[in-house]
Amino acid sequence: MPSVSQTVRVKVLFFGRLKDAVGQAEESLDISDASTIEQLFALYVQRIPELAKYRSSLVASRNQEFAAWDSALYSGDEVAFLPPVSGG
Amino acid sequence: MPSVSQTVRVKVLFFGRLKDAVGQAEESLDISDASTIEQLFALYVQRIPELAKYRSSLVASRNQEFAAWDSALYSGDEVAFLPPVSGG
Amino acid sequence: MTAPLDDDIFQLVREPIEPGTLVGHVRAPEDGAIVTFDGFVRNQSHNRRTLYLDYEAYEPMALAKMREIAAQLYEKYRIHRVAIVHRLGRLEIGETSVFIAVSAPHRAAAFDACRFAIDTLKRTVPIWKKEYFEDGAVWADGELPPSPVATPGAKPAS
Amino acid sequence: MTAPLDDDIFQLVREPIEPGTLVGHVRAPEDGAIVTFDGFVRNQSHNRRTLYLDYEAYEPMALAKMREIAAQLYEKYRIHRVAIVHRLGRLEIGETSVFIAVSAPHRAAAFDACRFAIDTLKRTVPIWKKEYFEDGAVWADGELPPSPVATPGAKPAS
Repeated sequence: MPSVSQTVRVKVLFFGRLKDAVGQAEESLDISDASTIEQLFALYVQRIPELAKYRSSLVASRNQEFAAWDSALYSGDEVAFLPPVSGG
Repeated sequence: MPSVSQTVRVKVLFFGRLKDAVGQAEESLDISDASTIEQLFALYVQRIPELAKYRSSLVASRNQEFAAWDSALYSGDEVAFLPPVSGG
Repeated sequence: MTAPLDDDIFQLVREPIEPGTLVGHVRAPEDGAIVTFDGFVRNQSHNRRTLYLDYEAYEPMALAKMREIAAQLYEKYRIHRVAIVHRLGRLEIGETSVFIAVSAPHRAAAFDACRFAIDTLKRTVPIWKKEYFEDGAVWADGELPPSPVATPGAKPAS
Repeated sequence: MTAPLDDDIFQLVREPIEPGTLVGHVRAPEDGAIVTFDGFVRNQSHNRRTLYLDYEAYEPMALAKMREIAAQLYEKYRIHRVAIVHRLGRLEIGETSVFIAVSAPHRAAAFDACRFAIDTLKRTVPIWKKEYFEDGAVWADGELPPSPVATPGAKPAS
């Protein structure tokens, strides 16, 4: 059998100014298994180039916990891109 | 005319444990003009010897302001003897 | 910051304290933060079960000292308004004895000022607490206010 | 001190916050002090007149982070109970956006814990505020939560 990159489905959430820039609050996306959060964000930058300027002011979460950008993603993961928080 | 020590009337207030020890909350008293607060307290110790033990744990006030024990008292002054405060 | 003491609240009361009224008084649209301190009667003291407390004050001096605390707050912190209320008489377990509310544009000043206010009140405002236990009553140990050591201007010029 | 988080309150609400209810919840006879922080909508931001605000949250994560804050409070301070409530949606000038109440046997712990709670909330809880002015709306500048730099255990063993 040929070796193919397996794809998995993840849920992606956007908040605040990033939600406005992306134009939606969430979507489900098929990505290569074990892609990193960084690679996932790069997919969105390909789609919406202006997102690149937000990268340095974002933190990421994986399954509702802050996560490093090199975290790998697996089937069913929930990823969110979080602008600076301003609650309170 | 003979030189006599002039007496003046002051109001004296007692609070907390000191009020209990003296048995009253306030009285008006005639003392020599320009007596100090220390001398006034000594008059009360003469009357009620057990008051001596409170001396080191008291502060005094004159006309509703904390006052040094060597403050002189004049006619109409209001003096209070204040145990450690425990409000709050 | 100037001291709008006329808009502030300083009270000694014999009825239950109502925090909502006091907070509403210090609250203004130009503020963003209110910090409150609510001190109330604990059910025990030094491992003895408290039945109730009785508070007394040297009332005019206590009110003057509360105003002095507020004046210090305005000197030290960028705050908007202050309310300081102490209850007197008999208080049952759980009832509020002292309530302080401070409003400010920003939270750091509100926290600092509220804490300074209660810490200073406990050292300088002439109020006393008698604690009633099952086997008797005692005046609570307290803090000795700082006593002046000199008497500037105590004696008349004549 | 162990963490009685089950008795604590962590809420994201869309109706006005009622401080009295929250304070009543954290209040207990063995306590002596409650410190509250009330954050509410100021009428201006950077010298522009604010019309209203709109708050949104990553709700399940925000609630989890609020519980984490409380767990830290119990580790660091001798407190009794905590309530942390944040409002979402449209808020008018003067309305409370966040309310925190902490009860404790003694006041120092209550002050320290309440302040730690709001300071940490503002850095770590995923909530965002959009400010509406007469000439437009902007997402408020905020604080970037600390980002993990490593990914321990992120990859499966297989």
